[in-house]
Formats: sequence, structure tokens, C-alpha cells
Amino acid sequence: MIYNIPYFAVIALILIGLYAILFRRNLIKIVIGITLIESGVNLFLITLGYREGSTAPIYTLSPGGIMSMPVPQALTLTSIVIGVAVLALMLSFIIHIYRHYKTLDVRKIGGDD
Amino acid sequence: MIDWNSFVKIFDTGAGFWSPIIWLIVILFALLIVYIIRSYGQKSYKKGTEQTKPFLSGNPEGDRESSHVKSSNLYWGFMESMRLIYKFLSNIHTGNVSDYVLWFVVIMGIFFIVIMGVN
Amino acid sequence: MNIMDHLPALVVAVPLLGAFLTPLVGKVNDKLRNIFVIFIAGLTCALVFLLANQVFTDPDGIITYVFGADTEDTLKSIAEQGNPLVRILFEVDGLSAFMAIIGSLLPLVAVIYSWSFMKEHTGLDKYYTLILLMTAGMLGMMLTGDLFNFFVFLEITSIASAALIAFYTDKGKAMVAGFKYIVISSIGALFILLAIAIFYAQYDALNIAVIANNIQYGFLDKIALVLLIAALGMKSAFAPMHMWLPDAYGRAPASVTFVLIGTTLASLYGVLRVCFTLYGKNLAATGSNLGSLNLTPGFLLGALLVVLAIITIFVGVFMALKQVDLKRMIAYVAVAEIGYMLLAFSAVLISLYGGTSPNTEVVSQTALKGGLFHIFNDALDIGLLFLVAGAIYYATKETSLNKLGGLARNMKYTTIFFLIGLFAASGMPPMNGFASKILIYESTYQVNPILSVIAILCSILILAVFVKVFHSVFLGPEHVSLKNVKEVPKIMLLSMAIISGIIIFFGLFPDVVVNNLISPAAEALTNNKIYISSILGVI
Amino acid sequence: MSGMSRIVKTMTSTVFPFAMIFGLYVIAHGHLTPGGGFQGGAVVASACAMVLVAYGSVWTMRKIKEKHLSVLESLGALGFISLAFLGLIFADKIFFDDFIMGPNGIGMIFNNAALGESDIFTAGVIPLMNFAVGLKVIAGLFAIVLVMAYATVKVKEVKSK
Repeated sequence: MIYNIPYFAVIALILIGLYAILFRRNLIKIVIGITLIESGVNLFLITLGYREGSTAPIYTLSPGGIMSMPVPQALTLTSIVIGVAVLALMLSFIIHIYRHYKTLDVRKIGGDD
Repeated sequence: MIDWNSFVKIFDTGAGFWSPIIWLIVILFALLIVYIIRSYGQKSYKKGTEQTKPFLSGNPEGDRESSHVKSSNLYWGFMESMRLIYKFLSNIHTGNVSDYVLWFVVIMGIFFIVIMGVN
Repeated sequence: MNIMDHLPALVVAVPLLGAFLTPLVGKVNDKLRNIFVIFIAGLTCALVFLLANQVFTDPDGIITYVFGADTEDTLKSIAEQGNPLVRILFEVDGLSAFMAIIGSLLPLVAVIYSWSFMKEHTGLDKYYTLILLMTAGMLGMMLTGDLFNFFVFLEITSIASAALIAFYTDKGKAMVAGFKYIVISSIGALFILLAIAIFYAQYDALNIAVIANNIQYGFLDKIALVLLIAALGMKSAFAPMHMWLPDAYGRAPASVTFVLIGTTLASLYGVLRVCFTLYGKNLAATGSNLGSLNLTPGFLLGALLVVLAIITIFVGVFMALKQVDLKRMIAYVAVAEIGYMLLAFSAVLISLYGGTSPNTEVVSQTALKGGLFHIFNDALDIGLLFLVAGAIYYATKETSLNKLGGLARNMKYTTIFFLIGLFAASGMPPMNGFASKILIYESTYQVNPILSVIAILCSILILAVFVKVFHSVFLGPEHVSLKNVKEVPKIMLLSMAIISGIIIFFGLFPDVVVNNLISPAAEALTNNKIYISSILGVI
Repeated sequence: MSGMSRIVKTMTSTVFPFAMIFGLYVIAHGHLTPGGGFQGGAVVASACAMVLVAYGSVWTMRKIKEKHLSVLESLGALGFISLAFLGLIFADKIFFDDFIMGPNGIGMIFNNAALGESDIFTAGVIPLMNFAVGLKVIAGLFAIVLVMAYATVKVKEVKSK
């Protein structure tokens, strides 16, 4: 049971992120929701690669024994890097939107018809 | 690589065939007939005279700008008869990004229920 | 170094190299930079054509490329020892090559078009960099054989596209459209990553072929299927998840919209890959019975997608009739066209796995060919219409249909190109749109006649939409403000002429295209055993 | 964003070299210890961001221009992709190959057994790629933060008018 806690955390993070995106009106909070989902997915990937009592997967000076799987860590790192780029882009959009509309309310900036 | 015979081959559509070349020949033939019929018409038509002006029961012709149907008024009848559908469609196209994501979650839920539930 | 051995890598690496060189070349001279970008896009296109030729003449119809190691050694060691696959592979089969041709042709025409179209704007170094990055990402999505790599390329494409949609930074609505696009894309991509993680947890692999070989269709696989189809479906604008598309297409510069069509189709390619290759083994498995109908997973998926397809066609056409903004209107028609492709592919799934129709083989092959042919035709037709819309914007600085009129007097060539696009997009003979739509009609009629009736009716409505545009933009009296409108520069006409030429060629000789381009792609889709055995040896 | 108090500025100047060196260490040891181009680059960029916060974006913008940073960023990306292309030219002629320390790598001449144990290129192209990525990340992240900080200044000016 105790080893399943990370998976519950993953589900909780994704649901909280979706809640923020669906029901919050502030653009910044929507962006926070996206980063929460991203953290959830990253936690899921990291949890997949972990085995109990394993060491970091570095060959030099390795104490031996089991090592945790490095591939999910590489995937997570890539995902984090992409997340930084997406976050920066979204925040710069928000700066521009604020400059044009003088509001961050998601309902007031929509309506393109 | 490309088989040059295929340029003249007839395109098989499963139940029938489709050949643009034959279609073009038929259309050209039809245009020829139209031209022949047209050449039997009145020869007394002259451009630039009173003949070409529109006849509006003797009233003077209105301003051209105002007589042009604007695009937002085109298909008025169609949209009026489909008013309920258009009202519904306008209501769901809110332009709000939260709603876009909500639709994604809804579709994901429907797929989830159907695929999990049936099999 | 034999360049022919490294084509799959070069197809992605050349635009990437070009993208990072562009700001440095831009420091020298603007004209030199434009020539350089066109050269890179042309080189990419040429490499894609060479690659496609290699794939189509290959006996198995598939080319595998391993990054960072010798391809043959790696494949041999996998076949002998069953090595765990940690290397990134590119697998180019008929479908990938077919999509890559679209994905390299669109940016080439777009950069030629941008020479005049974007001339008056600043920040063009970044614009061209992003266009090339988008190209690299798009081609990577189409060629890769690795799921995680697919996700990375998807994100590269999304980020570059979002930044380009918001190119007109002085317009608030463009910024909002860019923001909506990046939110939608990043959420979709995160759910795709979740599905990939589920696969990795179960099968210890990221390679599409390895997962497709081992897949069990258990509980977790079903979750992954739902996540992948929903997320990729949102990226390829299935209704009712299509609403980002009119915003994004309508607000981006016309040349960017032209490339965006390619990225949307790349996501559609992802849907096909997931349905037919990744889950190809499981779709025919027996499911529960509903009356006399056996609900196989494939049939169920097809039934769900056919509902989405009909909704997509309906919503796209009905909303298009209502619009008054030219680019938004064409964007809604683009949504409807995606519905047609989806209709064809769901007809394939239903006829293959429904097991009720007598001549399944013919129907599914016809539908598949029609859908794939329509992918190319949609890119060309809708793309041409967007280029024309861009030309009208360039000449008049106006996109609202109510403020345009009588442009046919001053813009003769643009009018002709618009007419070609009109006929092609609404499926009038003898244009290419008709050739693909008739395949879709005939195959869906055999699945269910109502589907094809709806499809034909909506096709007529598409014609009505464009008649409205033609009437209000090109006919009628000239507006006072539009008296001095001039024809657009020759280089924009040239790029429109290239696309029109391809449209007319495809329309007049559909058999050539179907035999040489579409058939290998259809073969690759229906037979996923080749895809698997090219990595894992004969199974 | 205007600058902060004198205390903050002094402390920033003191800490900045250490943060910088730590970041560069993480980049340079990326192939031996946890870390690498992105992580080290992020550390260096946050050190730069610290200067930005302490001294204000207007002052920083006077010292370093965003366009110079974008050239550096291009150079970093270019270095990475060129290393991949160099694999096509040297050694085994494979894209993304380790052309320095691979089986037929050109770096093997330095690692001659006769010279003792002083192997120079134990990790092949990986450190070089780490340097390229690090350059890109430093320049890219700092440019993002700088431009964003500068943009908020403009928003405030517009507001006050």
C-alpha cells in the first residue's frame, strides 16, 4: 500500500490541475494548473523507474547492487525542459494579453465571433 | 517508377469509375451545343445603349453600393429556419479556453465509458 | 559518407540546422536570409522526395534508421539477442513518406510566399527560424518510430506554432489565439506523455514496433488508447474539440496558417498510427455481443469516431456559413474537411472489424485510399484558399467580408486562383477534391447510406459557403476604399500558381497519384506486421 | 523593475561568482556526476536572474542586449547540431555518432597507452554537447527573464500614463 502513494499523488495532482484549468478564471492560475498536470506526469515517470533500495544510475564509483532505471529520469528531464519553454511562452503571452485587455479574466478575453 | 500508361487509365472507385478526361470532353461538347444555340439569338443587341439598363417599372436605378447584398445578409432564410441549431452552436462556441479543455475532458470521459464499459 | 543512407536523419536535421543558422545569416543581409531559407526548405523537400522514392522502391516498403549507431548492427543484435531498445529509431514506411511529402511541400511554398507577404514586418529572423523549427518538428513527428520522440517533436511543433500564431503582437486577439493554442497543445501533449508512461510501465519499451508486438489490450492499454485518441484528436481538431482551430487559423499570418495545416495533419497521422499500427493487433479481438453484432474493439472505435466525424462535418459547415471574417470562414471549412477524413478512416475501421458487409476488402481499401487522398487534397485546397485570403489581406488590409467587394476587376489572377480553390475544396469535378470525395462517398455508402447522404449534403453546403465568399469579395460594386487596389506581387502569385498546378494535376490524373503515392501508404496502414518485423525480425 | 536596496546589491555581487562557478562546474562535470548542460545552464541563468532582480531590468538591459543573447543561443544550438553532423564526416560516418571516443574515433590518438593513464577524452562528444546545451540554456533562459522583466516595466509606464 505504502508504495502506491506516489500513484495517488499523481492522480491527485492531475485532477487538481484540471480543476484549476476548468474552473479558475485567472490566466495565471490556468498556467499553474498546466504546470500541476506536468508535475503529476513527471512524478509518474520518476516513480516508474524507482526500485526499493536502489542507487543512482551512475557507473563511476557505483557501490553495486540494484540501480534505478535511468531511462524514465531522462524522459522526465526532457519533459521538464519542454515544460520550461512552454511556461515561458505562456507567461509572455499573458504579459501581452494584459497589455492589450488590461485584464486577466479568461471570460473577458475570449469571444472571437 | 511512374507507369506512363496510368495517365490515361480510368480511375476505379470500387463501385464505378471516374475519368476527368471523359468528363472534360463531355463538358466541351455541352459548351459547343450552348454556343450553337446561342448563335441563333437576336442580332439587334447593342452594348452601351438604353437596351442594357435595368428596367425597374419605370423607377430610376438605385445606388449600386446599396443594392449589393452584404455577405452577412446572404443565406438569411437558411439561417432563420435553422435558428435553434445556430443558437446552440453560438452558445457552445464561447471562445473561453476553459470550455475548450472541458470539451476535451468530456470527450475523454465518453470514450473511457464506452471503451471500458462495452469490452 | 553515402548521403542516401542517412536520408531519414537529414530530413529532420537539415531544417533544424537551417533554423539555427537563420539568425546568423540574417545579421548579414535580409535578401540573403530569404534566399537561404528558401534554399533550406527546398533542400528538405528534395531530401523528402529522395527518401520517398527509396521507400516506394524498397521491397518491404520500409526504411529503418538508428541514431548514433550502425543501423544494420543494431537491428542484427536486436534480432539475435533481443536487446532492450534504448536507441531512438526512425521508421519510414509508405504512410510516413506520404505524409512527409505534404509536410515538406507546405513550408517550401510558405517561405516563397512570405518573401513578399511578410516584407513589411520586423522580426523576420525569428519568424523564419520558427517556420523551419516547425518544419523539423512536423517531419520528425511523421518519421519517428519512437513514442517519446513523437511527443518531443509534437511539443517542438506546438511551441513554434504558438509563437507564430501570435506573430501580430500588436493585435490582442492574435495573442489570445496563441495563448489558447499553447494551452490546448500542452494539455494534449501532457496526456500523450501520460499514455506513453503507461506503455513504458507495462512493456518496458518506447518503440512503437516493440509495443505493438507486445500489446495485450488490458485495462491500462485501454486507458492509454483513450488518452492518445482524445489528445491527438484535439490536436487534429475533431469536433467538439475543434474550437481552437478557427482562432488559431484565423489570427495567424496566412503563410503561417498554410504550414499550420501541415501540423494539424501530422496530429491526424498520429491518430492513424495509434489506431492501425499500435493497436492493430487488438482491434480484431472478439468482444461482447450486442444482438447479432459482435462488438470488436475495432468496430467500437470506428463507431465512436464516425459519430465524431459527422459532428465535425456538421459543425464545421454550419459555423462556416455564419462567419463574416474570411479567414475564420475558411478555417471552419478546414474543420469540416477533417471530418471527411475522419469519416473515411472510421468507415475503414467499421468495415474491417464490423464483419457484416460482404465485400469488406474492397470497401475498406476504397475508404482508406479516399481518406489518405483527401489528406493531401485538403492540404492543397484549404492551403490555396488561405493563400488567396492572405493575398486579399495584403492588397486591402481587410478580412471582413462586409467591407470587401468588386476585387475581380483589379485582381484577375487572384480571382482565378480563388475559383480553382473553390472548386477543389467543395469537391466539384474535375478538381482533386472530387476524386477523393467520390471514393469516400462510395465506401461510406456501403457502410451506411445515411453517412454518405450527410457527407454529400454538407459538401453542397461547402460550395454554398464559397459562393458567398466569391459573391461578396470578388463580385459586386467596388467599395470606395478599394478603388486603388493593385494585384499582389508576382512572387505571391507564383506560390499560388504552384499549388494550383498541383491541384489541377491531381484532378486530371487521380489514378497516377493513387497508384504511386496512396497505395503504398494504404498498404502500410493495413499491414502492421511489416512495421513490427522490420525491427524485431520475422515474427 | 527598478533596483533593490544597497544591501541586496552587495550581497548579490558577493554570491554571484560562486553561483556562476557552481553552474559552470555542473555543466563541465555533466558526464561524470548528476547534472549536465540544462541543469548547469539553469543555475547560471538563475544567477544572472538574481543580478537582474537586484539591479533592475533597465540597468541590466543597458549592460547586455537581448539580441546578443539570442545570437549566443543560436550558436549553442548550432554547436549541438554541428556535433551531430560531424559524426557523419569523421570516424564511423554515423549521424549523432561519438566520433571522438567511438571504436574508430579520432580522439584515440590522445589516449595512447604509451602516454600513461592520462586519458583526455574519456567521454567523447558528451562534454562538448553539454557545453553547447549549457550555452543555449544560459542565453535562452536569461533572455526570457530579461525580456519579461523589461516588458513589465513598459506595462507600468503605460499604466502611469
